[in-house]
Amino acid sequence: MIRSNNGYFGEFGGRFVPEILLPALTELEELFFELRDDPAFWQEYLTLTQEFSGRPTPLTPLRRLSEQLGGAQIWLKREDLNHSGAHKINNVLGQGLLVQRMGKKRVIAETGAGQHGLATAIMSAKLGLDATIYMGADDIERQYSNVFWMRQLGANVVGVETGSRTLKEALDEALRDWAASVETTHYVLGTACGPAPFPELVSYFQSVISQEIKQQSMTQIGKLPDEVVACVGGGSNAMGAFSAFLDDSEVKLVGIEAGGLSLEDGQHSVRLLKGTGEPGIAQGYKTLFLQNDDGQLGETHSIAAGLDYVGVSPILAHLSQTGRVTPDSSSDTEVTDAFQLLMKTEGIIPAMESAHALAGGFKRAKTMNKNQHMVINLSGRGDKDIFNIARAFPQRDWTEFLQREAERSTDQINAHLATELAG
Amino acid sequence: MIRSNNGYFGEFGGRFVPEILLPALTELEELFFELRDDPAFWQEYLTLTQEFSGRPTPLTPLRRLSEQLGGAQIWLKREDLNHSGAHKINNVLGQGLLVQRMGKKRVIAETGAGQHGLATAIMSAKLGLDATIYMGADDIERQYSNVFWMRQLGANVVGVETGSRTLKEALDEALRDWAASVETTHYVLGTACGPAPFPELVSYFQSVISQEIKQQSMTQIGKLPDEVVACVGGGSNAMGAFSAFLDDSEVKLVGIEAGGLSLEDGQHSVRLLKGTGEPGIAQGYKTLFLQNDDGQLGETHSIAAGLDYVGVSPILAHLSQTGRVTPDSSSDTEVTDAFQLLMKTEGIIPAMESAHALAGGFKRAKTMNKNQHMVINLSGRGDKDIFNIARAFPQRDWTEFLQREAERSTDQINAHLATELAG
Amino acid sequence: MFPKQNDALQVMSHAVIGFPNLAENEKAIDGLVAAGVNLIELQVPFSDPVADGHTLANACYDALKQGGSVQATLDLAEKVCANHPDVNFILMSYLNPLYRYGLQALFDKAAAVGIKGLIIPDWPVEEVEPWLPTFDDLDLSPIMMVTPNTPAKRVERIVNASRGMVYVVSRMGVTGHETEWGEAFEAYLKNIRVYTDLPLAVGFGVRSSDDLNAITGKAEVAAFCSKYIEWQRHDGSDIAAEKMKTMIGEMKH
Amino acid sequence: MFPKQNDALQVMSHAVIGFPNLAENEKAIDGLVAAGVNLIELQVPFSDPVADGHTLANACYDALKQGGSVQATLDLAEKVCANHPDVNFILMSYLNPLYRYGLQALFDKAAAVGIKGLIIPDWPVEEVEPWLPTFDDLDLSPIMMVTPNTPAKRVERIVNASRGMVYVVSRMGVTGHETEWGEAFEAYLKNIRVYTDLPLAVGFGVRSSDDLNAITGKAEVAAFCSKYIEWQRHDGSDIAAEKMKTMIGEMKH
Ligand SMILES: Cc1ncc(COP(=O)(O)O)c(C=O)c1O
Ligand SMILES: Cc1ncc(COP(=O)(O)O)c(C=O)c1O
Repeated sequence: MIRSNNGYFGEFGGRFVPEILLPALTELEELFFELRDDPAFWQEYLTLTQEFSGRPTPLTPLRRLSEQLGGAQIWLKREDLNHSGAHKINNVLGQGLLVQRMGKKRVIAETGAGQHGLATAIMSAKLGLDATIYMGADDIERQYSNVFWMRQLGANVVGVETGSRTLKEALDEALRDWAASVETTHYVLGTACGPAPFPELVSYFQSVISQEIKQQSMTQIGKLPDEVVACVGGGSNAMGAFSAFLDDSEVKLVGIEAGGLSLEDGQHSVRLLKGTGEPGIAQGYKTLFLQNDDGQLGETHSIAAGLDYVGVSPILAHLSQTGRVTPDSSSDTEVTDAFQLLMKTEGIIPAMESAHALAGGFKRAKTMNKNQHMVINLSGRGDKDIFNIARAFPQRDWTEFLQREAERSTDQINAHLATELAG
Repeated sequence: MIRSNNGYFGEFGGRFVPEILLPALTELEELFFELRDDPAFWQEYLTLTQEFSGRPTPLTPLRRLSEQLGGAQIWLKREDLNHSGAHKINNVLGQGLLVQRMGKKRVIAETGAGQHGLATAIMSAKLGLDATIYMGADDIERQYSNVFWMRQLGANVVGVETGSRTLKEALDEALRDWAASVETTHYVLGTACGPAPFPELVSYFQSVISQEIKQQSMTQIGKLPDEVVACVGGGSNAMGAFSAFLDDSEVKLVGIEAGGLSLEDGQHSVRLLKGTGEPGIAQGYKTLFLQNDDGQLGETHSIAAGLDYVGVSPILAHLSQTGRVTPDSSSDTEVTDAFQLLMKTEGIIPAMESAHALAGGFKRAKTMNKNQHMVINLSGRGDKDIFNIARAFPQRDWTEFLQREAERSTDQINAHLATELAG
Repeated sequence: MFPKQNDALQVMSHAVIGFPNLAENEKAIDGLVAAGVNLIELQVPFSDPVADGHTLANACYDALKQGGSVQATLDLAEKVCANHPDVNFILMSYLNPLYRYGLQALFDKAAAVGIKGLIIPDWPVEEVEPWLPTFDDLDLSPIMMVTPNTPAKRVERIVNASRGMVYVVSRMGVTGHETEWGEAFEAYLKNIRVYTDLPLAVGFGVRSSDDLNAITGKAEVAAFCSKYIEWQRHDGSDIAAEKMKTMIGEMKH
Repeated sequence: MFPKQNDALQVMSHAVIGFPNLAENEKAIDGLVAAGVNLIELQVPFSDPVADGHTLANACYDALKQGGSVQATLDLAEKVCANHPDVNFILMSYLNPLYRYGLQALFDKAAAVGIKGLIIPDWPVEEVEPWLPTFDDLDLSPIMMVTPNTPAKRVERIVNASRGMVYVVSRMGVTGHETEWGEAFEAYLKNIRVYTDLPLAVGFGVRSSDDLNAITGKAEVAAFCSKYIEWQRHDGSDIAAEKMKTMIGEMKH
């Protein structure tokens, strides 16, 4: 596992937050440093993820697809099979253990795709905590099903109406809440970003992914994979998939960012490639941010709400500077193609985020030979994104169904009101 | 594992199909009888479910909820964590292995909740088979998201407009297709019903559930559970959860049917309780059917599309006659209460079908003591049922979202059309 | 009386009891008899008619709403058997309505009212065999079905359990679609004749004079059912009977 | 000049550069000075103002659309420092815009145009300390923030890195909400005085004459910012200045 140098990874990382948040970060860091080398704590964490979330998740060979592409043997690490449908729950369950030890009774979280918010709402229900989830108003529309479930689970979902109304603003707003509530509230940061110790802490919990990949590769492939590929939003699933391989220089690590519509400003969320992100300090940490010359954070776009973020894990910023991680990107159309290819050839419905890793991975796999092995981290499942995916593949029968359902739902609400008025 | 006596379980079972279907059933039975005692075949099946679907699924302790109810310690068998979100995939993967051995290239299936259809579409994509799924037109509306995914996966979903437009008619229609296509097509029956060998064959594959429960109980509880509770639609998840315990008389086996709105005709889908189902012969087999004095199959109702079926596994009909399985039922309102209780106390979103087992199990658990252990089979997850569950818990913001989404979707389709016309 | 082997082709036709309604069934049957039909299936409507295509399935659903039932079928049978003593009426039903009525009671009653044969598509030969002595006692003929994919050994078993005639399902599938009557079909019939001297009734896909002509000389009976029910639905029972008469008149002999 | 310990309470107020627009900033500042304000924060608008409540955050978003930037802030500072040599102008900014400009260049330039102090809410003391020699050379005062939950040892470290005054965050949370000024607040200030003789500027939740009166005698500076920006937004800069004048006139001394 990578360790920070006093919160820094090379030139990136650090802890740039309003003074009021420092004690909580220090408390968290002390607790984390105390626990992370304690094998009993790791075992407690593993047991929780096993009992509750079904870990270890399998490593699935894509036999038909690999054959069809004609290159490397492709394997999927199945984080989509986690409870709640994505890798995000790993981190959240780990932080849940910390919250219990700190004795806090309330948590807050920011969420983009809603996946981290959903995981947080789940953990909060399980542990009996109050949860408030901040989510950009535009993301709420994009990922309404997750919002629906968060609310059903008892979480308070707050739509953030400022700025571009996506993840960046949700994170700002969560920090504002935290500034007022820090003594009783834990901030469950959802990715390997933000002020120290979050990048390190989130990567620590997510590293369970690569520890399993390593073991499974030895058993199922008989050796380490040649490449491990993951999509990069904030960077938590990528750090999860990469961590255990950092010292295995024969394993190439590839992070795929959201190439969006084009590499024009505002049309993508690529931060690690030349000419995209620039060093900056915001949202509590230093990393490569999409920003203008005045240091204002930029607009982003991705077909996947969970990749639509202006910053990136300082650890990945560092590792791509050192060359250990190879950054690449996939465009929206490459992503929808890969989405359909996986679905129709292997019967697995990927999250749009994960479909970026697929698109990037498939392209590379074709250039590899049949004796090589590639593991792609399938960070989440796509069936949670039905509205989103229906938008990517417009079909008349879906539209018509929505119209009928909207009518039925309106009738039902009206009937409900009528009963209440009468009663 | 229970074995039929020439296709019969006590007085139930058999094979009452048009002559044209007999050769295929015989072929299937012969293949099945040849394989089921072959440990290598079982291992092949286990490996497939492990690699592709994440088996074994965990046994999750419900600590907060058990404490709150104040009775037995409750554990959930997490079939919801299967790939595709329900136990249905177990059976389908098993049948997939048989299809490969038979060399058939096309499969058909009936589906109620859409869950079995989805599993079949997934298996077909994975194995490169053509799939046609028959689904009652009313069920299509109730479970549209599953239809959406089946189509995305490349399956041909055929809405059945006859009769009550639900599972029963879908099964009839699938049998009609099969009569015409039986030489090249395998009928992937979705539950432990239908003509021999299906009840036995489906139970065989689903028995992986109880084999795991048994092992996990010994490890996690230290002894066998006192009760195992499962919902009963066709009976496959119940047979899955019960099979390995049939000879352990100290383990009580409880099957929960859909009590619906009331026990009046047409308002429920209870077949195993006195005064509900009567012996009958239809849809290829003999069992307890909801029917009138003229032998016409009856109307059913359940809040859960997957339990809304007029017949029941002949094995369960037999086992409830012998007293080995205790039948019970939960009403729609008990079910929605249990649904919410699990969600808000343990952070797990159950399928509406599975919430019947919860409702029935929770009621019984309260009367048990703290040293007793109950395993409830959580046959599926609920997030696939968002439309359905939104209907059960009407909320204005969902209605409004649907209206906006329907408008957006219409605009998108129109824009799409405009581009095509222009292009 | 059932035909004998090598008799000229006869048309068997159909009534779904309760379709279009109970009152009309009797009139329609009179019309069929007047048109020259001597073999008539009286189908008990069923909620789940899995061997039938959409024409007969929809007729079943409608018939049930009109009060079609086992009892209504027996009542009608009693009348029409009395009115048309030269016509063979065959009870056609899925098993469950009969099973609920009580099989022994049903068979007794059916024989008593004058029913001559039984067609029960979801009742396999293994389950029928124990009832053969009863049927023979009652002079009630189980007309068993053979299908193109039935293995030779099983054909033998089925025809041995059949009485009166053997129902030859012309092709894969359910009722109500078209069939090709080529050499494969002739070979299929020949293989059945190896095991039986009973007359053969060909069903599924007999929908036109051309079909009848194609079967002439190959089998003794042609079941002209779905198409007749379509006529009944679209044109009413009177015109359906006229069309039947015209068609039978056009048959080669 | 910054006040000295135990000087009478002074009001510090605020401009967000570009809000409501660049032209109006200068006029608004003239108004503040005329109203008797001697300490004015010039806030560089930022896309992600995490320490600010909605009033200032929205002002930032609007200001950015009007061309607010680091450069615009320096340009304005140059003018207003020249026009109002007796007023202390303090550059308030989140770190990133300054970092992108280049910290050394920015500090040089700020000092050169007459800026006296710096408030950078997301720049922790550990990162500030290495710059203290530079600041002292430039006579640029880093005004560091202490918060109610800052541990004693860290208060000491922060005030030691502060120059000119110490910014005392009155309560948990962000700018723009109300605060209670009870005994706990006094004890809090007393604890800070243990470590420093610098004047204390109280910020967050100073929204009325009553608030000012409650602070009088306890601290030397009251930051009256969000509320002033609200006035500016709703009433325009002129009326906002008048209100400020009235309020300062009502202050107890
Ligand atoms: C399924 C899935 N994959 C990937 C991501 C991107 O986040 P990260 O880069 O932290 O893994 C998200 C974020 O919501 C997600 O939901
Ligand atoms: C989640 C779930 N549970 C239970 C059932 C009921 O079927 P069975 O009784 O065969 O388990 C279904 C059927 O679709 C289902 O989807």
